Amino acid sequence: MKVTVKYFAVCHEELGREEEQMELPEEATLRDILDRLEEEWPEITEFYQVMQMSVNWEYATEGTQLSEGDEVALIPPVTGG
Amino acid sequence: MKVTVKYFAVCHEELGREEEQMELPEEATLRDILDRLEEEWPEITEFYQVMQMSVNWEYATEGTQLSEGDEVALIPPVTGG
Amino acid sequence: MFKITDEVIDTQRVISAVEADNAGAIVHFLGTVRNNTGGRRTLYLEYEAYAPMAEKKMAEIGHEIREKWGLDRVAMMHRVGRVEIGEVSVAVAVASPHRSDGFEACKYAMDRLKQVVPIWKREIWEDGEEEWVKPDPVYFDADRGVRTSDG
Amino acid sequence: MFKITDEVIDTQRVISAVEADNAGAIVHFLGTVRNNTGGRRTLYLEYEAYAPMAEKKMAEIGHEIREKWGLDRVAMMHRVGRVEIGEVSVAVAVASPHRSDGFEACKYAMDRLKQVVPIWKREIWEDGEEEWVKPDPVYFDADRGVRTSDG
Repeated sequence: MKVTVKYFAVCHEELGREEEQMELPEEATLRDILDRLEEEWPEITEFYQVMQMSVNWEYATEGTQLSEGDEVALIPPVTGG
Repeated sequence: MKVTVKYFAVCHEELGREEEQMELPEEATLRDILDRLEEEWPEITEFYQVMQMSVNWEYATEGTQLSEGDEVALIPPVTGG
Repeated sequence: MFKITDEVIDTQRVISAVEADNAGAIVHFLGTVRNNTGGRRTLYLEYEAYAPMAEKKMAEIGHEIREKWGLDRVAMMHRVGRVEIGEVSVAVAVASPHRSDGFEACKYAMDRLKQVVPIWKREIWEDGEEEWVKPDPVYFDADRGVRTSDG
Repeated sequence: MFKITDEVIDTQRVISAVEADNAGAIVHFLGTVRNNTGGRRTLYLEYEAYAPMAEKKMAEIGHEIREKWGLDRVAMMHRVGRVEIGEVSVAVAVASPHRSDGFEACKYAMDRLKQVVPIWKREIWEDGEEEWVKPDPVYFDADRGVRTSDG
């Protein structure tokens, strides 16, 4: 299945892109996306301790299963205001 | 000595005037003004329990001595906002 | 800026009075005229003030805020005369480097205004009656600090 | 109204969005860009947002306020892009029949915004350096309610 993954702020900077399409196996979870990204950004798991992820504009946990067409985002600690 | 006495809100209404000049003996206090007003408004002492008075834009107690030219006011419970 | 006015309050002007390049937060309070009190329909309100003393007392509230929170950018403007439903009767703005001080100080300014600033509100009801509004309980609860020894 | 915008925030529009004839109080918060952080001079800020999620999260804060205080007139607007010193980065307005609820709810809206709304601030210093701003402690203190079981 295909999902869109979006990168903001420091994630965007680290990865050098704002978003991408990712092809994942059926029943893939958010953890699979982190694993995939770890290859090019080894510190991501450590960084994930303070970061969050979202699926379709809602915060979600690492084990959340994905579906075709989902919009995922990596969300560094927010600093609005 | 002469002082100006100002009446606001319900005091203005009860007494039918906004202000007046009052001729008072030397060493007169705010209490003397209340006594003077009691003749035409007998409930004023009772009303004074919730009311305040001011001399020259500052809250003052009944025993405050007055001076020539002072501006006195009767201040009913405030309700701004 | 601590001002009594008989004109429509320009809320942007109250904000501008406290803006500063080193403030990160502005807390801005507007009191507006409600169309009812306890369910009874209001037609409009009339405010009366002892203007010079009211402006002096508002400035003193500004000094109190400077002492308590170290904030010196405070503005208060109160309208007098006839004020229609939905219009602004009072506007307060406080600028501060951090927002929680700003919220506390702005709330304090309004609480103190209702205790010590000589302004009175007259309610004109839709049924044709009118009356001076009863004071807010905060007026009696608070230490007004002027009457206890002699009053 | 819960909105991310790349234009100058019209603060009057945020107030107008919550005005109602039965509200007696409007508490209005403005976050403005400071000319320094901890004494170091700032040139300007850049804000980035995950706009659709940010608007959804702000609307959820509105729902929380309705549940906690019964207030349903809340507006939040946050700017993105380059924001100059002194300009407004965020505006919140809450209308309420009584002022103390309004102060609490408006403060709550800002606290929650800093916890859950996906917006990021980049500081561009006068000395030419720039960096993503570190999160507010409130972000870590609060129960964010989403990561503890699995995060």
